[in-house]
Amino acid sequence: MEPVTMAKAINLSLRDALAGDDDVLVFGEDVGTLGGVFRITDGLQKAFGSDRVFDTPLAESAIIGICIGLALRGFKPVPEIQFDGFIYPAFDQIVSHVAKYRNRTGVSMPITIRVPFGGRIGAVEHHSESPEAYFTHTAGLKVVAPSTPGDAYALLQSAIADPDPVIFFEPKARYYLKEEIDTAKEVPIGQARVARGGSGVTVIAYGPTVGIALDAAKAAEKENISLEVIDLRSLSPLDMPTILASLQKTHRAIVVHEAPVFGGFGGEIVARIADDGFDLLEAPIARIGGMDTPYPPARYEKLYLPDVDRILEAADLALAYG
Amino acid sequence: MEPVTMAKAINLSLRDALAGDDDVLVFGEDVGTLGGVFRITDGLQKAFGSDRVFDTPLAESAIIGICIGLALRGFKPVPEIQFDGFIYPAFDQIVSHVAKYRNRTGVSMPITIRVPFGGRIGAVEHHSESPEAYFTHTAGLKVVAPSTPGDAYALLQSAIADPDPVIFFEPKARYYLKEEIDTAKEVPIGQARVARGGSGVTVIAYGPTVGIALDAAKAAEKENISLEVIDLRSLSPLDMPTILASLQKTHRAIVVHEAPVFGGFGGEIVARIADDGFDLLEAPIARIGGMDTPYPPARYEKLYLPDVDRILEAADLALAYG
Amino acid sequence: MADVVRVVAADDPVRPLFSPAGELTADARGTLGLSPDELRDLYHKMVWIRRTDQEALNLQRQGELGLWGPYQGQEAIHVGTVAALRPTDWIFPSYREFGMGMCRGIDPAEMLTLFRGLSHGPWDPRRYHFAPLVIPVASQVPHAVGMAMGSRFKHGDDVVLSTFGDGATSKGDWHEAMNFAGVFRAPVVFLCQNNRWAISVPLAKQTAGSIAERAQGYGFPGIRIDGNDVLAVLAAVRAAAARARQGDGPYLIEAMTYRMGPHTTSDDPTRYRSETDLERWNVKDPIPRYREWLQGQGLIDEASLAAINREVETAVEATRNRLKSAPVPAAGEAIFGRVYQHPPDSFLEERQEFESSLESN
Amino acid sequence: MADVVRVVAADDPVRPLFSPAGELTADARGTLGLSPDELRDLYHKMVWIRRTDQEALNLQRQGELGLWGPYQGQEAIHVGTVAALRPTDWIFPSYREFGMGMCRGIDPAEMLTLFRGLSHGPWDPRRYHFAPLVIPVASQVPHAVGMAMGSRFKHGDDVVLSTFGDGATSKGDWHEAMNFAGVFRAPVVFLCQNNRWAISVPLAKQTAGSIAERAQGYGFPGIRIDGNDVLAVLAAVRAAAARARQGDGPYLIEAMTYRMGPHTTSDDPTRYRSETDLERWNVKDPIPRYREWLQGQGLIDEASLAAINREVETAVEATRNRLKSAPVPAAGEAIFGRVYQHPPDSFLEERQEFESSLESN
Ligand SMILES: Cc1ncc(C[n+]2csc(CCOP(=O)(O)OP(=O)(O)O)c2C)c(N)n1
Ligand SMILES: Cc1ncc(C[n+]2csc(CCOP(=O)(O)OP(=O)(O)O)c2C)c(N)n1
Ligand SMILES: [Mg+2]
Ligand SMILES: [Mg+2]
Repeated sequence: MEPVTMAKAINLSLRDALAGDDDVLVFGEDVGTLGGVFRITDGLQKAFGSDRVFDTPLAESAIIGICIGLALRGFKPVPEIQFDGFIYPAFDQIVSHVAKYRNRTGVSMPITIRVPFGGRIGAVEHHSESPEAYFTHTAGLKVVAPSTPGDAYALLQSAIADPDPVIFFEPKARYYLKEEIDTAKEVPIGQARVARGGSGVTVIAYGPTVGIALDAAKAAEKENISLEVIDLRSLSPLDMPTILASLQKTHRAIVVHEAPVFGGFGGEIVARIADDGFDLLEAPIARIGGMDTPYPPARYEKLYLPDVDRILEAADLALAYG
Repeated sequence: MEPVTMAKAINLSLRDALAGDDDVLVFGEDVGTLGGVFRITDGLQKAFGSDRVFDTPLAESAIIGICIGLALRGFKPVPEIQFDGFIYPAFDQIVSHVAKYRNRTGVSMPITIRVPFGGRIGAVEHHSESPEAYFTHTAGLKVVAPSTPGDAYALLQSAIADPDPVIFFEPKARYYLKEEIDTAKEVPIGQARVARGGSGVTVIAYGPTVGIALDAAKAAEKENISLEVIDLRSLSPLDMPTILASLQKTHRAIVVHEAPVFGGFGGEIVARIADDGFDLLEAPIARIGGMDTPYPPARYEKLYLPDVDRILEAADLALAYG
Repeated sequence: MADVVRVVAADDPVRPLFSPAGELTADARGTLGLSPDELRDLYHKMVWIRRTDQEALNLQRQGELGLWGPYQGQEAIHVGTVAALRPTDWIFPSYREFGMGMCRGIDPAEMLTLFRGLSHGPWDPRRYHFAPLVIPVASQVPHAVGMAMGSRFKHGDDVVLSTFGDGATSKGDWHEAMNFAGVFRAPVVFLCQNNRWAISVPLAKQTAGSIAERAQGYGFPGIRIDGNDVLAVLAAVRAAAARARQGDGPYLIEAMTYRMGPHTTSDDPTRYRSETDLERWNVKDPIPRYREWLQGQGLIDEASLAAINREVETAVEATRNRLKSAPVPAAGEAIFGRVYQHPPDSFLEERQEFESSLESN
Repeated sequence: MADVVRVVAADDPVRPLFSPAGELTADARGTLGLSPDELRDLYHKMVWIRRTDQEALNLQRQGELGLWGPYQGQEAIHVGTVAALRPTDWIFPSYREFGMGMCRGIDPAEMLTLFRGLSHGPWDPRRYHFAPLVIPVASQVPHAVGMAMGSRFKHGDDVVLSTFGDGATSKGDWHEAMNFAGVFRAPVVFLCQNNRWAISVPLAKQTAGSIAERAQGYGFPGIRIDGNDVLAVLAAVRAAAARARQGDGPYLIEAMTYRMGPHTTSDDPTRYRSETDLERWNVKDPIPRYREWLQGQGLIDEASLAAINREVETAVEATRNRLKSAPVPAAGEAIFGRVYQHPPDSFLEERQEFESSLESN
């Protein structure tokens, strides 16, 4: 297969899901005629008709709210939230219903909420948010974030097939990166991958920061520093065995995400390592993330976001520690 | 002064704030004529009139949304969200506006959002939530949670006087505990207190779990185990100096909150200690919290929530570690 | 600029049944086509659900329930609505529609486990086509619309009933759902139980406008009717449901009624409303009113009334007994059992740990 | 049951100014009382904001702006609205009301820093009584209502204008705000700029109902007007504002217009709409239309038109130069500077660290 972008891989995955199961529905703002503001749903309405792929009025709470009724009816809704910053109006429906409806009724909620997330696209306010921690802390949800076209394809297949609700975060800055993909490969929810083997320091990343971590690993190599990069893929559940296996080798870790550090998902990762891996640790775990401020104007985002230098510095500190 | 309940202390604090500053407004569902479902605003409408203390229609997003316009006009809005579980519909207004409006415009937003929170009151669904982690991770907000009548009085004074937005979590299970209070005492935002001195293990708690932690400390004493209990009071900002000072003595810590552990605020506390206090730590830090499930039916809440036994067990483990 | 979808009278099979004041016309009452048994059954059900309501109140006072939200005064709506629908038509209730659930055949003792703190909603909604009681106000309205959209997509011939209070109409979710319903021409009947209070907030402080008239703004008709007349409710819901079933889209019924009891057992209405208001509504109490009508029509006699009362007493006693003897589910199952269909390993470990800690205590 | 607050004609000073089709009547046009200079100024402003819009589009293409959302076609609303209000009346815009901000006296070069990625909203809203451009659709509407409630509480004689698109009317926040405004009789004028598109979603898929008619459901009047006639907009907003100012509460104006350009520079409208639609609206372009009217009235001649064009060109060039030479704020200040008025110590430390890391690089 030709190399495809992540955008295309997600499009293919939606297409295959729609083709494979009549109960899959794709909807949201501008996903029909336009094919989505990122063209992720391009051509789907034409292929599957407007009862399967449709535009909705501009109302995120209802976009998620209708999923409950559709799921009760046997559908597998795959709504799109247009941008990370516009998921907040749907927060009540997600937290009070999507996450809790099965617990309340015993009826499964096979809902996959797609959300382009993260920054580095030079956008105006509310278009570069990293809200994943709000959802990882919400029991009843599963939360995933691929970093490559192949994983995006496969993980979306897993998410749609999963009988439980999944928040599917798409790193929009990586939409146009290309890769050959194997649509037969399976990526179950809950499995991290070692994106690059190494022995000095473990760098734990997901979604948009995986690329940065890999760049850092390449740069470090030149200085004879070996970084192992773990791409979590799945945030909740979190694949602790893969993380701890890496720590067995490196005894040092760095966590990297775009969201502000304070109260971010990195805290959970560190707290788990510091518990399950207490005796393994030979240095404090640095968390590298956005500043503890609202996302800045575009001109400043490169300074705000994690970058190779900050990872390298943290790696140096970790290795020098003790 | 007679001992007063926390409910009464908050009522007095609102009363004094309303009396001291004409720009303070108190509003929300049922806060006027009824005086609030917990009677926290009892008598305030009578005393200050219905332009200062008023009932609103049933709409949490608007209750918070109007605060922005009121603050731009020079008011200091003190809205009430009736229960923890009903703050989610206002999430967008809080995250996208209350937290970010000053950053956007330079105009301060002296808004204090009061939220009764936590469980152990035998309630039906959505009335026992602990949503604090959603707000501690939101840059631009300050988040506090008192555990005693005196602190509730003083911290609310600080919150209302603060020119920045504050989420004020009230541990509703402790509303009716009594204490003598000193209305002259100041409790600045950002200062934890040592609720009980000790030397063996530091127990870090806030709001509803402070009482449990103190009970555990009393029980531990009988077994010659000394627990130091820190009542955070302020979650964001977090008073790391007080925490680290305690760790200097104990080298061991336990974090206790009612919210589910996964992705909870405890993760932030642990991650900070494991970083700033890496060399102090002699045992993993246990996090004790709600299960990683939606809040259960009332009959099961005691089993779901942190209790004295779980704290004692964790203390034993921490002391035995190594 | 003339592209407003106008709802014309021909589209509205409900309005002709009612006087401008929202009373079912004598003509319409005559053409309901209900048998005497069916008419008596409506009465029987209202008495049954009221008696169960009172019993629940008692059980709460005795500490057998943690909370109770009485629906006294709203029985005509509960009973009339269910009678107007097919059993396969979905109902999406708010939290006060216990009586509707009973009329749908759910065991009240089972439903009461919710108020006993044993469950969040024990029945399978798909079995009764009755969604769970939902507490966050208005949040269930989009669920109903989703179900109705699904019905259309599946070419089903069922319709959906979405019910909510006057307070709920102030919420954003209510609006978004109404608008979706209009756009997707979803087969849904919206039923506002306007009982004039949202806890302590009276209707006049809830909105300055008219709830029924809002429908127009979403492209479908609405009407305000007497919600204390079981036949009026039945007639309105039936006609609106038939319209939806034949593909003509949503309808909004605002049924005027009164919350005769407190908001819940935690509430003290003396703090915010006067007895005189209540007395005014006592006169309109749906149960004596309907009884008198049945009697006037010669459809019910003292003997049948007594028989109904006896049957209801027996049923209520049986409910109480079933409730009290209901098993308490094991904690591990109650807390962890239904969260995920595919629980992650870490979740299963947490459950395991929890369960062994229980055993060790 | 007859407790609906009916808005009667006497309450509505706007409707008599308009034909049923929403056109300003000739009579009403005659009584606006604007001087020839004022009438010419409306034209001047429309030309100025359109030329600035075009310039911004160019600047975006040249990479000087990250994004631009053109308002071409909506100038009559931008200019007419501001002209109808007092400078102390607050305006709460959505993101497309750049032209309104210009009319309020905010330097367009300063406003453009937002689209240049240098700020989230650089001006002090209190100085211009012009709230920041707000991106989450409809979320600004409750802010406007809060300000209007505040005006009432402070016995101010100012009113608030809240503007939003057709898409915004589908949002829960819009509804909650409208209902609050009705209940609190807040002095606010709601102005829907119905430009028939929400990105790619046409009006017919946004709602099946009428936006203007929704006002009734909140207890105040609404009207649909021709939004491509600057005098119609001015007349409607002025009359509605006067009504609000005298304490009669909110009003909803639905101004029909058309988004002639793409949604933003990221959008490609050829994917979802046809040229013919656009051509139909070209005919109603507010600028030539008003110019022809002015010419017909003998209020403007070729010389003044040329003078206006010259002035506008000069202004736009100056704007471009100011924008390009605008200083780039220091990163520490841009990222941390305005988050808190009382920043916590830990926050100041983080800023400090950030700033020293910049220096060390
Ligand atoms: C979103 C939300 N906010 C607040 C509450 C608390 N609350 C429970 S019922 C109620 C009033 C509801 O009034 P209405 O919709 O008229 O229904 P009724 O109780 O009269 O049946 C309130 C404020 C809630 N359950 N959900
Ligand atoms: C809450 C929210 N959801 C989605 C978006 C993305 N978005 C930006 S503008 C827009 C359409 C808005 O349409 P309308 O309200 O008619 O205003 P117009 O753009 O026509 O001026 C959408 C969907 C947003 N900004 N906010
Ligand atoms: Mg009510
Ligand atoms: Mg529009």
